[in-house]
Amino acid sequence: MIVKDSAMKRKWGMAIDLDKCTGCGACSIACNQENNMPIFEDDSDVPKRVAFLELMKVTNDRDAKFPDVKTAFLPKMCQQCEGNAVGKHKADPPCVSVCPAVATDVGDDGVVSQIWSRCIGCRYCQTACPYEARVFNWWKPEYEGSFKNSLSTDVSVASRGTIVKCTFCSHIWKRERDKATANGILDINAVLYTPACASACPTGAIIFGDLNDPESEVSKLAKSDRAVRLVNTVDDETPEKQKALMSKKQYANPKVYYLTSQKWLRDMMRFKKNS
Amino acid sequence: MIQFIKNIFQESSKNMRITLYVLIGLVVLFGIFAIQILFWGLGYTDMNNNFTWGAWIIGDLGLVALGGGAFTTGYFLYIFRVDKLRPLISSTVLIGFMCYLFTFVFLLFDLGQPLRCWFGFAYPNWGKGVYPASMLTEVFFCLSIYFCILVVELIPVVLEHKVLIKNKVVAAIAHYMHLLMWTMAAGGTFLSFFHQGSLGGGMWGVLYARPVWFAPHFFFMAIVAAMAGGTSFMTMMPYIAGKIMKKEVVPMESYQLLTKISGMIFIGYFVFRVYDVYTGIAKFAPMAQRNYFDMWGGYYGVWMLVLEFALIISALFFLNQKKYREQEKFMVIGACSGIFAIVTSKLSVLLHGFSVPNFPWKSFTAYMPTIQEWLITLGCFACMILIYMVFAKWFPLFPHLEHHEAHDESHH
Amino acid sequence: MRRSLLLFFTPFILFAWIFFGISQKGCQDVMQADAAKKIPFSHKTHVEKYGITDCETCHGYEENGRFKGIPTVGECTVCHARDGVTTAQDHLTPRKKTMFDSYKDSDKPWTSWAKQPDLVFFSHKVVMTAQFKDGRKKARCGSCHGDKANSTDTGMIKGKMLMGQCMDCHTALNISNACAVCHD
Amino acid sequence: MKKIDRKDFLKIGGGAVVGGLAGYTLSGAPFLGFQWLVEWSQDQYVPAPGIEKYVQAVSDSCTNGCKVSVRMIGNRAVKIESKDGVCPACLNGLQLLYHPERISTPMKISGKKGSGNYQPVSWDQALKDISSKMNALVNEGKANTIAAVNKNESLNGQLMEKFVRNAGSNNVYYEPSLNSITSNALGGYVKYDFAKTDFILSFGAKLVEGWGNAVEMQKQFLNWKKNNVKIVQADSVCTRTGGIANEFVGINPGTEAVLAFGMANYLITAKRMTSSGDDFAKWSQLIINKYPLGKVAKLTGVAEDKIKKLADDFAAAKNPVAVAGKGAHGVSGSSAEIIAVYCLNTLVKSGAATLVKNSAVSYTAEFAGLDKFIKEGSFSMMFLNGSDPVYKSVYGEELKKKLEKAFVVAIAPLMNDSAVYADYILPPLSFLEAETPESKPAVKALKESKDAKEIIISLAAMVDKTKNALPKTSADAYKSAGRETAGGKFSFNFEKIKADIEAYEKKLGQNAEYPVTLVPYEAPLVGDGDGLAFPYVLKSIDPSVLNLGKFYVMMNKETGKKHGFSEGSSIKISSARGKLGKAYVHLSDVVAPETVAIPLGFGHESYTKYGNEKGLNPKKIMTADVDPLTGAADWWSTRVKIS
Repeated sequence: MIVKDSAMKRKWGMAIDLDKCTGCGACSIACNQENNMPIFEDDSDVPKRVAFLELMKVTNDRDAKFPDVKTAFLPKMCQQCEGNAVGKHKADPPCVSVCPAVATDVGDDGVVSQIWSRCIGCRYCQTACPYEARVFNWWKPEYEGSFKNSLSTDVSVASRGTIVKCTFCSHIWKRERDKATANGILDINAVLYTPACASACPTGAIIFGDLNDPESEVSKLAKSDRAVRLVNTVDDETPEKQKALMSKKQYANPKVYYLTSQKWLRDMMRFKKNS
Repeated sequence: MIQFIKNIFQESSKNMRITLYVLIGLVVLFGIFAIQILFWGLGYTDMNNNFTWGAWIIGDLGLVALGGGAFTTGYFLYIFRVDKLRPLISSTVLIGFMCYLFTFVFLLFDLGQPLRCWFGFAYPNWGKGVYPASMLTEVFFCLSIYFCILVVELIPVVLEHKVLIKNKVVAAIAHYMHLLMWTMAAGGTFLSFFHQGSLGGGMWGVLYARPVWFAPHFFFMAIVAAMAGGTSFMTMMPYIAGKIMKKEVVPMESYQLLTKISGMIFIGYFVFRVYDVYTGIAKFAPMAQRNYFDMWGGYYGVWMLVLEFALIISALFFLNQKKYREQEKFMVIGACSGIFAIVTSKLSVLLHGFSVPNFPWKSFTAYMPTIQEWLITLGCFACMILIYMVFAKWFPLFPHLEHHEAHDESHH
Repeated sequence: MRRSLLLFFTPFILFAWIFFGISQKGCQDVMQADAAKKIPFSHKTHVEKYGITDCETCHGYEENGRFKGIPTVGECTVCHARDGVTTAQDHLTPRKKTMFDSYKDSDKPWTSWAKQPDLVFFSHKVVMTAQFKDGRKKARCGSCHGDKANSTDTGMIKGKMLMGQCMDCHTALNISNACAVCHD
Repeated sequence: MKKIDRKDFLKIGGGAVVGGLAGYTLSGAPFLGFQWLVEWSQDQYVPAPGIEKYVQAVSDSCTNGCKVSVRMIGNRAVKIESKDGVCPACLNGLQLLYHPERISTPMKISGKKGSGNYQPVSWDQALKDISSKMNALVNEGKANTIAAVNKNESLNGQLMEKFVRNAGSNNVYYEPSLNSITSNALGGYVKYDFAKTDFILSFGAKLVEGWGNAVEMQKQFLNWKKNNVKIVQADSVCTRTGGIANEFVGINPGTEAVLAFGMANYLITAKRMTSSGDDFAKWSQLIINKYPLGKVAKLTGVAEDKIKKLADDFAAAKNPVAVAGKGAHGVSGSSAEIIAVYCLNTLVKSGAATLVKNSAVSYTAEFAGLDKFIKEGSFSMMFLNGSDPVYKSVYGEELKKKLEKAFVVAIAPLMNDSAVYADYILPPLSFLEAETPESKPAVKALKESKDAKEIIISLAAMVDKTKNALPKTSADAYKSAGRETAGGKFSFNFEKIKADIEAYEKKLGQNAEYPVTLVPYEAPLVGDGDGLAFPYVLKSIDPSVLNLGKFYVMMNKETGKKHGFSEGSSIKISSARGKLGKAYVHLSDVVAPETVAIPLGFGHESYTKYGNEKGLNPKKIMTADVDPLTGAADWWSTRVKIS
C-alpha cells in the first residue's frame, strides 16, 4: 500500500487542438450523455439550452470575403479560470467570488465546482462568466419514458432553477479515486482520469491532464507556440506589461488552452481585427 | 366591508375609478402570473443563459436607486436638521419602504429557487476579511437590515393615524420614536451606502472578466446616482399626488429645497459619470484589448449613452439655476429628467451590458420581456401606487396637509 | 379566575401532549428513525458471545469496492443454517432460527435508512482504508455509526447524517473540505 | 358546578387549539415539513443505482463495424465509449436504444396509410402475413414486383439483397451512397488509399466531415496532418474541410464537374496525358471542344491561371488523388462529374484510387438507381430495410403515392417518413442488443425487437422460393458476408453521358427566372437527416442552423444585400419543382455569391417528436434530373428564386 500526503497536487487542465478538430460533434454527444443533460422535445431554444459543451462554428467572414474564408469548430466548455492565481494566491475565477451562497468553489485540483443543491438560482455567476459556460435550468430537467434508463448515477439530476456547468467531469475523477482506493492505492495524486469529451474525441484533439506536472502532454502543449487562451487578452502582452496589468485587475486566466496555427482564428479568439 | 369598498368607488371621480380598476386589474394579473412563475419556473421569461437578468433586475436597480432618496432625505432632515424637509419625510419613508419591499419581491422572483432564499443568510459568501466576497451577500444583509430600519421609520406614520393617536401609550411611543429617529437615519445612511453601492454598481463593477462592466469605481458612482436621482424622485411623488388630490400636500419651498439638493448632487454625478466614460474609453476597455465604442451596438447602441447625458444635463440645467427651479414647470422638467437619467443609466448598464457579445463570432443580442415579466413588474408598481394611495387617504402621510386642514376647520 | 385557568389549561396540556406525540411519531416515520424491523437482532450478542469483532464479516464489500450494507438473509443462514439444530448445549453453536423460514435467501429484512443523497460521492471503502502516515486507520465503523458492539438492536444513524458530521471529520483529519471532493 | 357558558367554551376551545399548535410546533414537525416542501419542490429524478461494469459491443448494422465499450450501471447502459472512433449512427446508439418512441413490437397498420396508426401484432402473425403475400406474388409470377430498399451494405442489407433476388426480383436498391453511385457510374466503387497519397484534390467532397466512412476519414485526417499531405478543396461553401484544406478554391455552385473538365482539358492538351478508360478519345474530344479553359474559368469563377496552377500541382505530385462525392452523408448522382474526376486520377495514373466491387452487393438492378426506380418503376411489395427513401429521395412525394398502393414492410426501430406508409413495421434490435461473433449482446433486448438479420432469415424460411437460399442462422450469415474484389474496367460511357456534359453549360448559364443557386450543406451530427430523432443531436445544433424554431439558410453578404435580405430576415425559396416554406437568412461569406446554402436533414414529417416539424426539407424542391448512369437524381445544386 502506498500511503502519501493526501493533499491534492494536481491542477487539471485541457488543451484543445483546433487544427485537429473536424467538428464531428462526438464530444458534444459524449458530454450530454455523461452528464445526464435534460432532454427536450425542441431544443432549438439555443439561448436557454442546457448543455455543458458548445460546439461553436467560427468563420472569418467578419474580415474576409469568399473565397478567402475559413471555417473552424471550437468546442467550448467551462474554461476553469483561476484568475490571477500567482504563487500562493488562491484561485479566483470570475464566477466564484460572486456567488452569494458559496454554491460554486475552486477545488484543490483547480476545478471550479458547482453544487446545484446549494444554488439559489440567482444567476450572478452566469453574469460574471465571460465564456457563457454556465447554464441555468430554466425548465425542469425532463427525461421522457425509457430515456431515464440511460441516466448515469454519478451525476445527480439538478432541479429546476439551478445553475449547472462543466466540471471537467470531476465525477469521473471521484469514480477513479474510489476505485483506486478500493484497490489499495491511497495516494490521490496517483489517480488520473479523462473527461468524457476528451475520451470521445476521435482525432485526439482534446488532451486532458495535469498542468502542474511538467512532463504531462497537456502542460507541454500549453507552453507551445500554438497555444492560445480564449479571450484572455493579457496573454498577448509582454511579461512586464502582463505583470503590470495583473496588478491592476484580475484576468480570467483559464486552464483550457486552445492550439491553433491559424492566425485568423487566434485573432478572432482575441477580439482582434485581422487582415 | 363590501359597502366600504363600494363607497370608495362611489366617492371617487370617474378618472379615479378607471385608474383604480386598472391598478387592481394589474395586481390581480400579477397574482396569476406570480403563481405561474413560482410554480413552473423562469422558463416563461425571456431571460436566457446569455441575458441572465431582465425586467425584474431593472426594477430592482431602479427601485433601490430611487428609493435611495429616503436615506438622503432622512439624513438631511434628522442629522443636518433641515426642518423644511419635514413635510416630505413621511411620504419619503413610505416610498423608500415600498421600494425596498418590492425590491425583495423582484429579487425573489428572480431566484430560480425562491424557497432557498435563506441560503443567502445561512451560507453567506463572506470570504476571509470583513467585507463579503460576493456583492449579493452584501445586498442580502444590508438590504434586509435597512428594510427593518425603514419599517421602524414607518411605524410613527401608522401610529399617528387619528384613531390610534388617541391612545395615550401609542401617542407616547410615536413621540419618542420621532425623537430617536435620527439614530435610525444615521444607521440607514450607513447601510445605504453599502447596498446602494453593491446592488446599483458594485455588482457589475466587480465582474472583472466582462469588460463591458468592469469598473472599480462603479460602486461609488451608484451611491451618488441614488442620492441624485432619489431626491428628485422623492420630490416628484408627493408632487404628483398633490396634483391628483388637487391639494397643496407639501409646501412649494420644501420641493424646491429638495430639488436644489438633488441638483447639487447631480453635479457630482455628472462629473463622476464623465470620469466613468473617460476611464472606460481610456483605461478599462484597453485593459481587455477592446474598443469602448465597439462594445456599443445592436439595439442598445450609443444612443442610450447620448440620451442619458442629455437627461443629466437637462436636470443640471433646470435644477441648479434658481430662476428655473423656482418656476414649477421647469422644476418638474428638471426633476423628471433627473429621475429618467438614473433610470436610463440602469437600463443601459443592464440591456447594453448583456447584449454585448462575448465572442467576436457572436452578434449583439436583444431582450424583450414576456407578458409574465411585464405584468409582474407592472403589477408590483401598481401595488406600490395603491399602497401610496391608501396611506395618502387614511394616514397622516402629509402632515402639512393635516395641519392646514385642522387649521381650516378651526377657522370655520 | 382559577376555574377559567383550569378550563383553558386542561385541554391545552391534553392537546399539546396528543399533538406532540402524533407529530413526533409522524416525523420519526418520515425520518425512518424507528423503522420497523421484522427480525430482531442484537449486535451485542454477536460480538460478545460469538466473538465476531470484524464488522466486515457481515457488512462487507462487493468486488469493486462497493459497500454491501445490510446483510441478506442468505448471509445470516450461512451460520444459522436452515437445516441446523434448534437447541444445542454449546451456546457457541449457531442455531436454526425459525424466523428466517418466511424469507428468501436474497431478502434484506432490515431497511437501510442512512442512505447518502444522490449528489454525494461516498465510498465506505475509501473512508475505511484511509490511513495516517504511521499506518493507523483514520476511521472506524463507530466513527459514524456509534457504538454498535454494545447495541442490542439494528438501529443505525438516527435520522439523516448531516454534512457537518462529514466536514468535522475532514477538518480534524486535514482532508480537504472543498465541495467537489464529495459532490458533483 | 357552574354551567359551562359560551365564554368558557371559547376558553376550552382556545386551550385545545393553542395546545395542539404548541405540541405540533415543539415536535419539530413544521421544520421537517419545510424541509420536505423544499425537497418536494425540487423533485429531481434519481436514476436507479447498480453495479458498474463495462461490456463490449460491435456494430454490424453500420458499414464501419464500430467497436464500442458500453458502461453499464446494473442492467442499464449509460454511456458508449470507444477508442477507435464511432460512426454517427453508432454514436447515437444509446439514444436509439432507450428512445421513448422506439418501436419494440411488430406493428400492423390499423388506419389509413400515412396516418401513423398501428396496432401491435405477434411476430408469428406478422411473418405469416408477409410471407403468404410474398408466396402469392411469386406463385402468380409477379415476383419481379417485389422491391427492397436497403439503408446500407451492412450484413443485413446483403441478406435482404440475397432474399429478394432469390425470390425472383431484381429490384434491390441501396440508399444513394458514395459506393452505390460510383459503382453505377464507374463500374465499381473507388477504394482510396489515402495513406499513400501526398496531394488530395477534392471536388466538394466533405472529407473530414464524414464523407465515405467517417471513422476511417478521421484517422486519415490525422495521417494527412502528420505527413503534410496537401489538400485542395474546390467547393462553393467553405465547410470544415475547406477550413482545414491547405487551399480552398471557391467555385460557383454546381461547377465541380466543369472544373474537372477544365483540368482534364489542360492536362490532356498541354501535358499530353491520357487515360486508359474506354471511350477516352471521344470524351476528351468533347471536353476539349466544349470546355476550353476560358469558358471553364467563366463558369466556375476560378481564374484560368489558377486552374492551370492547380492542374500542374496535381500532376507534379508524387501520388495525387482527386475525389468527388459531395456531402458527408448526402450524395448527388452526377455521373459526368464522377467520371470527370475519376478521369483525373487515371490521367496522372494515381496509385491511390482503384475500382473494387463487393462480392455480395450488386448495385445494379432493373433501373439504374433508386431515384430512377421510384420515378419510373412500379412495385406491389416493398421492403424498407432501415431506409427512408420518402425523406431522402427528391422523388419522395411520388414514392408516397406508390407506397400507398403497395404492400409495404418496414424494418425500422423508429417511425420515419417512409415507414409511416408501411403495412407492417418489424422492429430490429439496436446494435447494443445484437449478438455478433465478436461480442455478446451488451444489453438485454427491449420487449420484442429482433435482430434485423434474424427477421430476414426467418422471413426467407417461410417463403417457398427462398427457403434454402439464405443461411440458417444469423451466426451463419457472417460466413457468407461479402468481400471486396477487384472491380471492372473503367469506362467513360461516353454515349450515355454525352448529353449531360453538353447540358452543363446551359444549366449553369444565366437564368432570369431562377437567378440564384440552392446548395445544401450538412450540420454536424444531423447529417442528411438520420440524426434528427435524437435529442442530444438537437442539443448540438448550431444557432446559425436552427434557433428558437427558426430555420436558417446561409447567404453571401453581398448577395443578401443585392436581393434585399438582411441578417435574420425571412426568405421564401422556390424552384421549378415547387416552393419551400418560410426560412430565415443568415448572412455569411462562407457561401459563394449568388448562392443560398440550406442545411440538409431537416423537415421530417414523421420521425419521432424530436425530428418532426423542424426546419425544411430542401429535397422537395431540388432538381430531379435522374442521371442516366447512376439512376440517382443530380440534385445537389438547384436553380431557385428567392423572395
